[in-house]
Amino acid sequence: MKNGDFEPRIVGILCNWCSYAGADLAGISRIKYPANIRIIRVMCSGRVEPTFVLKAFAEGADGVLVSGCHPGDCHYGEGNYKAYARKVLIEKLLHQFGIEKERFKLTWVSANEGERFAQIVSEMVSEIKEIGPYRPPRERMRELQPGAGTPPAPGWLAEEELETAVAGGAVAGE
Amino acid sequence: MNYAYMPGCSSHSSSRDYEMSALAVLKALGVQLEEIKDWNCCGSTPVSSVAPVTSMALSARNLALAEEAGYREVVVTCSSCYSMLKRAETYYRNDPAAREMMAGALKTMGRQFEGMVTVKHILELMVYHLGPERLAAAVTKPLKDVKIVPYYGCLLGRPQKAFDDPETPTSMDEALRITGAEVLRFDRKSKCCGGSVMLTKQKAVLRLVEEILWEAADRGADVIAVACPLCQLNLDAYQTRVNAEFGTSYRIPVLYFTQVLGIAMGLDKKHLALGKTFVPAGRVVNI
Amino acid sequence: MSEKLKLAFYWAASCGGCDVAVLDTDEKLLEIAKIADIYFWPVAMDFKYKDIKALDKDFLDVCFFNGAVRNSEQEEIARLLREKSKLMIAFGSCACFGGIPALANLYDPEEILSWVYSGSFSTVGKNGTRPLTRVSVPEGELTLPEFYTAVYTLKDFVEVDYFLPGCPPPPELILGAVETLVSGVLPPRGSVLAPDKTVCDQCPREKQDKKVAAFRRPHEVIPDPDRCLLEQGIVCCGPGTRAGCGARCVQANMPCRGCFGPTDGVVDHGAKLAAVIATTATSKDENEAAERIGQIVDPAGTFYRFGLAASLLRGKSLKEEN
Amino acid sequence: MPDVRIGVYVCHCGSNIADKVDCAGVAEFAGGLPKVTIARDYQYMCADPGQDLIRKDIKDHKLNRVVVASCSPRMHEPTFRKTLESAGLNAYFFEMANIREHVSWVTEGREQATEKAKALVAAAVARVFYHEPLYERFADMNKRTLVVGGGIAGIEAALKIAASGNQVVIVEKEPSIGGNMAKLDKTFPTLDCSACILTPKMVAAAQDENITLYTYAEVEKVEGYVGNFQVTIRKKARSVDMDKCTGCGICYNKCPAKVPNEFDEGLGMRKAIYVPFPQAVPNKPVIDRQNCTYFQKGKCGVCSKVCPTGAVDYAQEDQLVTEDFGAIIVSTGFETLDPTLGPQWGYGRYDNVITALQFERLVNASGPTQGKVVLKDGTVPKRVAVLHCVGSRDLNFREYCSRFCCMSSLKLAHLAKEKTGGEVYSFYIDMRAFGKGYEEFYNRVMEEGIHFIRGKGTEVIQRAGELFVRTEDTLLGKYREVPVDLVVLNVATVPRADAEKVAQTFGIQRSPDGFFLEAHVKLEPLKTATDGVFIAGGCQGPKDIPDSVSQGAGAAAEALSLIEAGKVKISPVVASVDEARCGGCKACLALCPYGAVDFDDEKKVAVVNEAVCKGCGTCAASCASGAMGVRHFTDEQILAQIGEVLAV
Repeated sequence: MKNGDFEPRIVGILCNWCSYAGADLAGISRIKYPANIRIIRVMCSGRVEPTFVLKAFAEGADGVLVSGCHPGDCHYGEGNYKAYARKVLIEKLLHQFGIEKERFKLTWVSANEGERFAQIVSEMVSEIKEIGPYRPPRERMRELQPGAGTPPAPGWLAEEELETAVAGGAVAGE
Repeated sequence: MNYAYMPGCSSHSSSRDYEMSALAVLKALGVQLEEIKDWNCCGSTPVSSVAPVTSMALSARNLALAEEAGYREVVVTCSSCYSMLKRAETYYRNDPAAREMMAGALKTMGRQFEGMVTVKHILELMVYHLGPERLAAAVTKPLKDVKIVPYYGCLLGRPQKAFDDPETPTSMDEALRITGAEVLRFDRKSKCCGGSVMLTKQKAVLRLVEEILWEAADRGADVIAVACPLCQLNLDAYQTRVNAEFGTSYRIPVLYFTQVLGIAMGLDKKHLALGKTFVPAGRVVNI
Repeated sequence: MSEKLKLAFYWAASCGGCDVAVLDTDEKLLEIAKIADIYFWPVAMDFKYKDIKALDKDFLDVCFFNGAVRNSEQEEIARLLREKSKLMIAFGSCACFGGIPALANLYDPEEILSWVYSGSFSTVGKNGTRPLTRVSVPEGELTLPEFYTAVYTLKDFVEVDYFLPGCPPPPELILGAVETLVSGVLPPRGSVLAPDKTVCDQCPREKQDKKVAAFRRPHEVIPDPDRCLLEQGIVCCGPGTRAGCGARCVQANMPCRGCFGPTDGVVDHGAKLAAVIATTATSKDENEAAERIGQIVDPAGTFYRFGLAASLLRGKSLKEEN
Repeated sequence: MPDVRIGVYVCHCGSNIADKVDCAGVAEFAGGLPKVTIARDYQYMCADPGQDLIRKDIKDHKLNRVVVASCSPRMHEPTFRKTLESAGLNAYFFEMANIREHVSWVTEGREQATEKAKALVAAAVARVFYHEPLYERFADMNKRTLVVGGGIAGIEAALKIAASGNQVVIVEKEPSIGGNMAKLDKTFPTLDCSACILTPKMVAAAQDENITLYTYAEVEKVEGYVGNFQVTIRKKARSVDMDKCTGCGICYNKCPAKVPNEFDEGLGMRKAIYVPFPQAVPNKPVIDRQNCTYFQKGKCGVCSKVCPTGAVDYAQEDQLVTEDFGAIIVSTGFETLDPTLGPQWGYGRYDNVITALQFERLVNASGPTQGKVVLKDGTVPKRVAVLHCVGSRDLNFREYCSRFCCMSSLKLAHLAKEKTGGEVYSFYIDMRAFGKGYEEFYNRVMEEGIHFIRGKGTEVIQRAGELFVRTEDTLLGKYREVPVDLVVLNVATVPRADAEKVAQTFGIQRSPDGFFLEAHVKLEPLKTATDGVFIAGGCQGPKDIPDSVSQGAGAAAEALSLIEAGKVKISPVVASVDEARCGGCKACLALCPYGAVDFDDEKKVAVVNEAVCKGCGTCAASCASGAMGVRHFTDEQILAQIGEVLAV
């Protein structure tokens, strides 16, 4: 295997009811899997936006795993179907951004599939080890000084600026 | 319509009659089978249990040859070939480790397989692809007052479930019904005939054969129709020995379903090789 | 304000439409001329960089900078004008978010150069000659600006006081901005000089539940002029794009292209658009959902048409360098 | 924003975490993170001294955010929220890093585990920075309970709740309550008559003034939330006016149409107008319109003519009623595996191969043969085989053990012996006699002269009119063919065919075997993923009568503990709209599975009904303007978390 020393960093975004509970069950059952995944909890896979996935890659994640309840089992009825539709579009976008398909996955893991969760993580880790690290495009931004280069919306303003901007209220043109 | 054809070892020896009748029937239906050039053993019986991987590699070579020749489908008549080739196809598609192994073995032969070829049994081809209407249209001399039991044997749906139900298959029933014959219920249609251990555990096998013959006789069958060379041999050639062992007097002709179809389609009997069975086909042939 | 406003306009990586937009203020331009003096406007008048360099720091009141930054000259002038101006306005979508030129970030600089200087059908010399940033000739050394590895927004290099988006910014907003500046009552620094609502707010079309069974491109259908375009399966960026344009495109039966960028608080315009568009195509049948979304041609070019340089990823990673 | 002061607490969980994670190292690392005022590690954070530590630090160090790195938030988040509250801090200024289930228990190396723990702590710190105070609200709790399924578990649940003085409605889709237990003849291990112990409970349920029975009815739709469910129930047309009918039985005596009786598992016949069994509750008939001559051909009308009270009403239609409930107990029971799926078992092929439930009906005095065990030809079998594990513990069918069939097979063997006096063979893989009095029962049956053959009955064949059971006798190490006259298949217990639909209606998840999934396999066996919806009995997995009764009573306790509290907490984790930003595109309206998003036509903006919203955030994820957000799961919070989780 190439990239032998490379330890990928994977962000896992898991729904509270099925997949997060499934990951908990993997723990309760003491099933070992690679430590490369860092799990973030949302209430439903329907909460997962493309923004989250792109944010993770922009911050240098080597992979993103989104996981929800099996179709038909969503705690909220249909959130996972929305996640699936977004997943298809995210895949297309990532392809255009040159990000390999192995780096982004949407899976269904139920609350009692601890073993399956561990297996999914293990497989994803080994697949990503095969293709190597992801170098986010910010590395190409050679001309930028450190600290520069953030998108122009108050989201990227410094905290204080954000407050004044919000407190300022009205803007021209209204 | 052309398909690649993998005859397997028995088609050119003990089951010439199967191959001849199959080719004749397909030809009449407008389908041409083209023998894979330089095909090899499918990797059946002894190898498959001792060295399953090697036997899969043998199958994979046949698939690779068909693929190289531009075919997408390989048709087989022998159930054992079918089971072996299907296994290689299935594993190649679904099991990365097996795929790697097969690819490695093929590489040493300077070949490769992309997994583009699908294996089809001739029964599957006729019933599910050509379709009953097409078969029915070709029947010119419907069989009258003939009772048939379909015997599928064990390998068509095993070990992996394929085109028909492993326990209660129905495809041959359907094909035979088109001939006008009365297709009887047959509970032992997918029981093992013992073919693969005939030489080593003959006593056990005779019991298995006897049970199949018993039900066929009990139901009043005139013919047992089969889709596998080994089944045909076992049920046909050992009837005398069964009779000697169990004090019975079975005498039921065992024909390939392709032969039965051929008769109903009014094909030339010499192309159907009807004279090769131990128990003569008798009445069915002479209608 | 007793003295006249001292203005500068600059044109970096852009099509020039923003400069034309200034002229689109028509007779109002004369009013601007009454209250303002233009010190620098390369597209209209002949100025030299050395004239600007000679000015005092903060001499200019306002600089309207249009275009993205793609080469060293553009960066240099951006820095120069920042130094000489009290207020720097990112003028137009390219300066604000990179605009159309930033779609080049989906390619390597090398890919772009080889296409332009040898690959493209319109390239005349087939020997692949490339311009160099420095070349010695008998008369001395000639230089060209350095081609950067990526397209940047103005804010990537200098502090920007206000953003005035639009491709190009509509005359009403330009005049509104000038009036605001003249009034002296300034909004908080960093503000976008357009409403914090979306295009849908200004769009007169009838809107209902959004469930899209099939996506169509604008040339494939004649849309009902009264119904929401997205509901008719046309990918419209209105739901996630800042208002201020007066819904110009949708009123001409064309979908919103997203030129005003996102509303406040949205981190990645394209990603938010992708979210809403994909969700409208939800189906319980996975294949059906995939088929519907498969009908969206070039999602990156559609959702990041104007905002790629200001997005989270900002483009494609460079190919592995040797 | 006031100065943010974060306290971080890294829990050892005894050795559960500390064995794999350098807790002190993680605390030290956390101490260096921005805005962290204090970071500590401690033995057991959830114990009182651990919580006291947090409370004290909140006071002494003026903390206004707290991060605890310990177990899963699904475990102790409520605990620590209470800790914050008791120290005067809003409960939502709390965040948990899961370094036990997601780190120490699943990671091999200490170094990797420590690094992962640091990343999760950093992410939690980044997230908690953006937390906002949120306030829980309370809604009134409707005190009525709905019990879905009137088998023994549901009846027990209803009786218990009714006894407390609260109202219960039982919805049963069959014409009578009673469920599977009503079909049984005797019950193991005591061999008391099933009807004798069940009927009094059925009657008690019918007579209890706090219980309303809707038989021949099904739940169509469930809306609302815990404490305030709105349930739409379809009361199927019985074609008999329940108020007028006296249950005299003249109608079904006179009815000319005969149909195989489902209650007798198809062995006997019933009429088109019928009560399913003599002890049915309510004991009033129903017309099976599919098989009724009047409904199919427009002629007949005998039942109407003979009814002395004019109760037969052909014009009756299905009725939809919507009622409010505070809690729901789902006890929809189980089915048995279709034995024709395994043709090797001979069911459907051979006349004298029957299922266990069919045998129960045969031996039952009110069954089709009045309790006589006979073959198809009416003769009494001399040899009976009882096959255990038919489709259970079989990878080709059901992997799981059906739990009660060893005992029920023993009972059937006993009854066969008693009723026929012939030879009885029991084919078993191994004997699972796990319950109170069960092993003793096994011993008793063994002494009755039953032949126990330790081998799965793999195939039933017929030859020359005689049945044979094939097995590998694993005690003799021999293949055997046992000739018998009657084969009883104790087929696997399976989820009901409509389990998927029921699960979706009530928001219940299912385990891979298809049965309903409990909230926790050990500690929450009766709760489900949906608050206020409980499960009891065979719908959760194979269960015998004592287990089903216990679960019914347990579910009643769960429902009562909710109802008696009187109030239900409404989570503040709900969606909210920034009206100033919303462009009114209406994309969010259709997304909400609860219809919680409405449109304000005047302001032209979306509005959220917080009482109905459950906080899934699907709307927020689809709002391109960023106007729709979901509290406690804001973009800012999640993006901060994503950013920091990668920073380590």
